[in-house]
Amino acid sequence: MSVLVQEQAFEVREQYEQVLSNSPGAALVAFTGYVRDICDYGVVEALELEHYPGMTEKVLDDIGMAAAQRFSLLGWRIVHRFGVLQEGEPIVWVGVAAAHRGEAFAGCQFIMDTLKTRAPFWKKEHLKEGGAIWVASKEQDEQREREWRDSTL
Amino acid sequence: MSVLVQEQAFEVREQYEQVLSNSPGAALVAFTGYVRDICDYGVVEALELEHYPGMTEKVLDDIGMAAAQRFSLLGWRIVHRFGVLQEGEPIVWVGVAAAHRGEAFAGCQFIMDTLKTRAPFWKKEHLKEGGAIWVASKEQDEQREREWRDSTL
Amino acid sequence: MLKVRFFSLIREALDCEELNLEFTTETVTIDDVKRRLSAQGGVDWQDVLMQPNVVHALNHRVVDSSQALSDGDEIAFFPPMTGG
Amino acid sequence: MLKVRFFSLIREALDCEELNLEFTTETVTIDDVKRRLSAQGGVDWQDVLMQPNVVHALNHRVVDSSQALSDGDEIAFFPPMTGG
Repeated sequence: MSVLVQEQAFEVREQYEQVLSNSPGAALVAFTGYVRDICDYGVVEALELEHYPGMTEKVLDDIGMAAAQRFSLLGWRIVHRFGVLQEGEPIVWVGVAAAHRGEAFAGCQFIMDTLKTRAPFWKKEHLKEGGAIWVASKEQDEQREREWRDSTL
Repeated sequence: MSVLVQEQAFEVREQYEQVLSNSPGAALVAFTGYVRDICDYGVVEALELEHYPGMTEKVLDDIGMAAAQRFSLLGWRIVHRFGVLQEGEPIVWVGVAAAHRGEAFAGCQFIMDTLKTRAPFWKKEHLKEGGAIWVASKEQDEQREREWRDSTL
Repeated sequence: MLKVRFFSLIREALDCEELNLEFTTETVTIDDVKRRLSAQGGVDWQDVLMQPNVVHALNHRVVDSSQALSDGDEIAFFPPMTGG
Repeated sequence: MLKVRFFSLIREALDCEELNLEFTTETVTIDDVKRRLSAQGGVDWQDVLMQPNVVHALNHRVVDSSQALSDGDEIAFFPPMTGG
């Protein structure tokens, strides 16, 4: 039931404990996203993440609460970093707990799909060859978010 | 690309490192299953897990390799405990890494659904009120495994 | 007074992070704000702000550009999000 | 020789973890093994082994009960799995 937006790295065991802190739950699904090593324009050296302080926390909290209600989650936590991250570093961690695994998988996927298009983060890829480019939003991500809106699940 | 079957508890951070050890991957999905506190017959004090040493490792390895091929996984790890576990303790941890989150979610779910009906583990619930009962297999689990077999994904 | 903030590509293109705009009867909606900023910033600002995929937020919520404003509001303009 | 193992509910019902059975021309399939064990163990063993949901493994793989056997094989009988 909590959001953490920070520049520093995070300890994965602590995040599991946070998700389970209120209610045990029998199933926990956790997604971690890492800085890719390759992008459409070359080899990635670092990823710069800009965000909108104040709005970010509010949107992530809305998304987590919507997921909790829709999938009967017993616990959830969204961790998202900003600033400059090196290749291979974790960017985002989303963990959800539920009584059954189906709800846990769906709840975690819903949060990720919604966060991608709704949380105010913007990625800029710094290339090994020099130069940097803002990542364009993906039509596939928009499509996934629309599917959740249209679905009755 | 590895299976761990043991009685002792496991450290979650080490499991993440194992999944990522061969290839970084940009998306990691991890499922953890815990001992429930309530079952159909009352309050659970402990769960006893019997398994078939030798066959267990082979089946889990087959499932992991099938998932890796079907969902283009870059890494996977299946950890399953046996013996007597207390309420709230982790039983199983399945982590998979892929280039994209869709494959990672599907790969992890496939492993869990297949493991439930194909890996030779049997659960016996010890009740707080006294007595113990073998857990019956669920038609829903069989159904889920059949759906993967019928699906072309 | 309205607080106007810019992020990512839009912040870079305008070379501006934030500005204040007087709240008047001519800045009743987000569309009005865009028109006023385009008029005072010139053709460069107009090109950036009038792009069809610009996202608008009012007090930390994404809204339609026809959204009505109140004195003291915080508005933000940014490209589609790419987090996660 | 065939090694025969029992797990979970079946192990408890038969009060037997493991036994060895001579490999003969009458134990060519897993069905043959079930018949022989039922004959020598009596009606209790027959009730347990002939249940329709009994799972059969041959050398650590689940197989059909009509599966042909070789000398030295390990066979196992157990209820549907409930791991995870």
